[in-house]
Amino acid sequence: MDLAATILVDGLIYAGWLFIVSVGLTLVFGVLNILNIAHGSLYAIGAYASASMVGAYFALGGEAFPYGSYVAMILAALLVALVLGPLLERGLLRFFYGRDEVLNVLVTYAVFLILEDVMKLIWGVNPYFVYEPYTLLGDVEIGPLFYVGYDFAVIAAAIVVGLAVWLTLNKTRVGKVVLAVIHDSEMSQTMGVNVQRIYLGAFMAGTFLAALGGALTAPMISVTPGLGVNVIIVAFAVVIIGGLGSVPGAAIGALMVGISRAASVHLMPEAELFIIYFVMAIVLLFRPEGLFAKTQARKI
Amino acid sequence: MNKAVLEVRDLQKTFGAVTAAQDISVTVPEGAVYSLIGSNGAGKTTFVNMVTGYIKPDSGLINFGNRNIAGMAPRQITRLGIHRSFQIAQLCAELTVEENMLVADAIHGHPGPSFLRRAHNAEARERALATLERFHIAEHRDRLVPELSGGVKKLLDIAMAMAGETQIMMLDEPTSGVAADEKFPIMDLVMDALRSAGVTVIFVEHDMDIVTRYSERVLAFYDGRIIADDAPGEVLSDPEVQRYVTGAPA
Amino acid sequence: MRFNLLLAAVIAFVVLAAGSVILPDWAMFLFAMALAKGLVCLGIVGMMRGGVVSFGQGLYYCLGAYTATLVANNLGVSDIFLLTLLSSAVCLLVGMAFGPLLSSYRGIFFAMLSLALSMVLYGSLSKMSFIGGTDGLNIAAPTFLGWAPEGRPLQMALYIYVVAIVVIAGVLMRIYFDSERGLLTLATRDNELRVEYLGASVRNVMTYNYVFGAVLGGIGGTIAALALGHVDPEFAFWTTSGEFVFVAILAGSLSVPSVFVAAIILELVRSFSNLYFPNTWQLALGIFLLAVIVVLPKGLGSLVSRRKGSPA
Amino acid sequence: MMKSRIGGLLAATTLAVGMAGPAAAADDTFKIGVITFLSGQAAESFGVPAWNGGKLLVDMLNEGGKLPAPYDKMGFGGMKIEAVIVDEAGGATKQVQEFRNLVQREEVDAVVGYVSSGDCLAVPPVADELKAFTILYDCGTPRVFEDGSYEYVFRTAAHATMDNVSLARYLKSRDFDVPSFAGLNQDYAWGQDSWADFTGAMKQLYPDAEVKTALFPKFGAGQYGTEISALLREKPALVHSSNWGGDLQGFLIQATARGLHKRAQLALAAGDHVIPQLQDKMPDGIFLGARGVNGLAAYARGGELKQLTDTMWDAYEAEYNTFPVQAPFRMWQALFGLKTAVEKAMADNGGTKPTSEELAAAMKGLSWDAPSGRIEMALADGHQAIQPNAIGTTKWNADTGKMELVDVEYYDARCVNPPEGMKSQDWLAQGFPGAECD
Repeated sequence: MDLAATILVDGLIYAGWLFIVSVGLTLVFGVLNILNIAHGSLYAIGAYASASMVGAYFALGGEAFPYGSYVAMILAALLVALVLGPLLERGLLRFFYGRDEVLNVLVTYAVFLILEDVMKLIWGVNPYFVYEPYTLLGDVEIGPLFYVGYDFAVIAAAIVVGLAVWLTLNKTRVGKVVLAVIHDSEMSQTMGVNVQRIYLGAFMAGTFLAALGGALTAPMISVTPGLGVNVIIVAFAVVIIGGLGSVPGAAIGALMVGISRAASVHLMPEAELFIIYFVMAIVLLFRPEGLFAKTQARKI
Repeated sequence: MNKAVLEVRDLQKTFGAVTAAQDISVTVPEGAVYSLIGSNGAGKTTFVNMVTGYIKPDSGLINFGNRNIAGMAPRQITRLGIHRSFQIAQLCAELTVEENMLVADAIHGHPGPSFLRRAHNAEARERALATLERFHIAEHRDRLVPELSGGVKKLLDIAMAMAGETQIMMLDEPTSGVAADEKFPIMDLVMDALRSAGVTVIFVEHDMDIVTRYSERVLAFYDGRIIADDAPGEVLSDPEVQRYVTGAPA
Repeated sequence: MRFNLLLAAVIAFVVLAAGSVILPDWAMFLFAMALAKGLVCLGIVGMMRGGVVSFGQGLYYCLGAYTATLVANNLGVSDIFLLTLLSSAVCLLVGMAFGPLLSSYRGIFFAMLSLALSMVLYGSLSKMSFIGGTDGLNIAAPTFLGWAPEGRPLQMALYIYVVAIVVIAGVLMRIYFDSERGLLTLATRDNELRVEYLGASVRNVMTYNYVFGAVLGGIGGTIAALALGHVDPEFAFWTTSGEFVFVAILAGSLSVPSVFVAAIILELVRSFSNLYFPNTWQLALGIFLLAVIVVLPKGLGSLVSRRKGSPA
Repeated sequence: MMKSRIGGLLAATTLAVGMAGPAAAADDTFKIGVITFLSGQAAESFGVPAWNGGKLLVDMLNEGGKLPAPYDKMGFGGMKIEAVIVDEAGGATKQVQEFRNLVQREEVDAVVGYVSSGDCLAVPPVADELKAFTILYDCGTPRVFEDGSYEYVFRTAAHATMDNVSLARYLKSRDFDVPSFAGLNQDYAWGQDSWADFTGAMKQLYPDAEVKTALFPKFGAGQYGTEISALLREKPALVHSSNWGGDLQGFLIQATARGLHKRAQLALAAGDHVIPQLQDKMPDGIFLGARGVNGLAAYARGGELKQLTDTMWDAYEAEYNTFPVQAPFRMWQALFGLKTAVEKAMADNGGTKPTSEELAAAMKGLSWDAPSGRIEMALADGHQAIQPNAIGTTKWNADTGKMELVDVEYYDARCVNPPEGMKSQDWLAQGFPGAECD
């Protein structure tokens, strides 16, 4: 197969994954104005929960209908969002709204540290495996290369997630209110929007998306401690490139990072480590607030 | 008439489809007091913002002291001698009134702010106090900005702008946010201070009583253009101005 | 006032230096490391006063450490004064190169861009296997103007050296914070527009704070490298920088000494939680962090210093 | 005068810390500080199994009489063993501090630890400065004793050069045709060094083999889709990887799903430790090593060490319900070595608890038996161990439901380790001078 096509396919697969893990981060930042370092931990918890749920599904006789494991994965992510979303947002984050952005980064850093150990207390240090869903969708042969059908399912999932988020924000009443809050939370507060509920909802959605990213990744890796650390930095880069708080930005950022990383692995493997920072530095140099950031002139 | 201190020629500015300034040409003589009137969005503040460097005009000249300052940064224009105040007083909210003054003093001290000299040094505090006294706000010097009334904030805003060598002072709605019964005392205070310093004044104002009482000449803005440029009485009786700006019956 | 500052400096020096006699070996080392890291955090506090927080101060911490190590290993320089001088000069130059670039970013963008820069250094060093890659390098014990102590005297000499640098840097930064430029920095955090319309350059203000932070970071890194005897790219990793930010927030921007107290507290908490909760030390540290942010929103400094006129 | 108030606070802290006195171990107890990974990626692969094995052995020794001679005596020379354990996660900076704390605050009699090469490089100078007897039990980098020399520091496991030289020798001895090969290694010193060692050894044994590509995905990357595409495109005959832990498991799952193992021979320098987790998901026919005759290779070896090996193997399986892989084996050889050294020193000093100096003198050049074979402190003037190695091929036994290692080749310690006084890079570059192979 043509090298360019390989790069494109590899890049798209990676970008799909990147988008799912970073769109929740950008959404939470847009609404709550908190850059959530613990997003990586939520991703890892999603992976663990998914591994446990899928494991339980097969243990309870799921072999008869293995495709049900996909439902188990999504349920795992939902469960994480339902438990941890309210716990973190109502129990902790709401006390920090309106505080300095950077201080809030530290708050979530503390949450990240705590969750790392909590995961260890719940799941131990031994790895969890659930390969069944990964091989269930068969192979896809493109030229001389084999891909796993699951890879393309991840792209599809990313597109579904992207469309769902976009449609919810732009075509529903709730979504428009969320957009208003993203734009100006103080103003929407005076307009009678129940900002608290919007915050909780957005954080739960963000948690769900992080956990979903982990849940979808779980079948292709071994779920071990320390999973979250590596995710958070790339997700940050994607979100910063796209512009904090912008959903289309996260999509474009994911595509840029995904494809340039794939190109680097194929053409210049030694540059792979830097490529993300390189893309980010270039973008910020020309657009200091990222590609799709809301730029607002200040009224004086 | 004194020689011109500010000459504006054919300023143009559009924001997307909105024309914010169209063929703006004005000549302001030294020591004059000009006022700018017009409804919201007519282009008064845009004009002030262009002269003081907050907005870069699309084209046109702004001549001040033998050079075209159009497109220069606010910092450079301020250094040349055009200072301004703001619709919403721009103060440092976490500092006291005195410290706000000390900031202004430090910047304009010579040879510029020092890394070693204490900000609260005796001479600077004396100068700051003198300026605060000139604007009758010395009693508030130890208070933090959020505790101040609208009028005091406005005065402090202007006092800070006066810390440097000011040739032109542009006041953007000096009485907005000020209690009705404070408006005239504050304007008296400000105009006395500015006149005694020999500063040319250009102010934006909605209150026609203030316009007639303090300005020598009025520029009426409508739709990004200047539709009248004359003495207050002439401008306010101009039918076009009455229709578009003051809304008074013809 | 200046007399008071001098007196306070002398007292601080005497109290801290007394540690070289009172403290057991392990604690003296821990204090030395904490003070060295405190220097880096002092730089962040300087930036915090201007309203920005660097999440990439590991860049200079690492750069200083590597400069000292490479110079010591390749040019045979072992004098601690010379090494400190050289690495702070390198950091000064690099800071002057990046300062103007970063000075137009604020908030989360400043934090993230500075983080990206330090991660690039981390990545580059990790790739350079000829200088140890991720494993890093060792650096021999320093000499002090020709004197080459060993054992406890070495630890004492290093400790006193850090204490002296900390006191000098602390006094200089205090003078700077109280100066006209220092006030200008506070004004910039409050209202950049006002500062620009008073005729001062906000970028200038930001650049100076950044460059001072760079130099302090380099000095801190040099001392840490000499005390540890080892450097590795981890010095530039984001979690290292995150810890510096934590100390700076714990200290708050009101008081210089509280920066060093905060640094020592963090080291102690970490060291003991590591030993007593080997499996859950991150949990312990996270809870400590949250507790500090909740209980002391303005930092340790707010316990001892209240800005004149500020509401209680 | 806030400054002096803070000064007061500082003074108080200083004093408080000064008072808190540590408790030194009594004379009938030998206190060891153990440092290994309890969190992060290396915890599940190395740290936790190693200490599981270590704890087991310490308990068995404290009870006494559970092991065959010469290890049948209780504790270390009759002294009860007490262990303080510290998490290795957090980087070399933290480890140097923790090391000082262990030695100066906890006053341990010996330190046994370090999986990470960075930590193994950072700690020895401090160990010498503090005159603290220290055993590096796991880490791989040859640089520790090739770039420095230490009096109180010993490494009881062979360094990593052996792993990749053995792998290359295995290919040669099995007449495996390698027209080309590629590498996928973690992007940090371990992966970079392993790849350099492997290419160095291949240059000697397969001078005509072409290097197709050298990939270095980030440590902990998790996603190898792009790398696998690159490997499939380049079509090398063999893919070398020194990945470990989650990175190796993730790579294997994704690579086998895309059929990489059918198109190229996979050769894993340190791959045995993922077998208990992957079980039958580990494909058949992979060449792998265990960084020594550890795990399955030790179990399959038999011979005169069978009794010792089986005792430990069975105890481990009974306790943890899984078989021991390389990490516990290396912890065991360190502890057996320490026991031998302590007892030797006590024989020399009349039976009192040995000092660090006495321990170091006893350890230098020592050799002893461990489940992983004969360990000889043969390099770096008696401070660096060499040990035999083994490489085998995976084969799933469906009947027993267990992974087996077949076609195992055992290599003498002196065949795959450089001789005394020679750096491993030079040894590779010069074509293994002085290697003693059968």
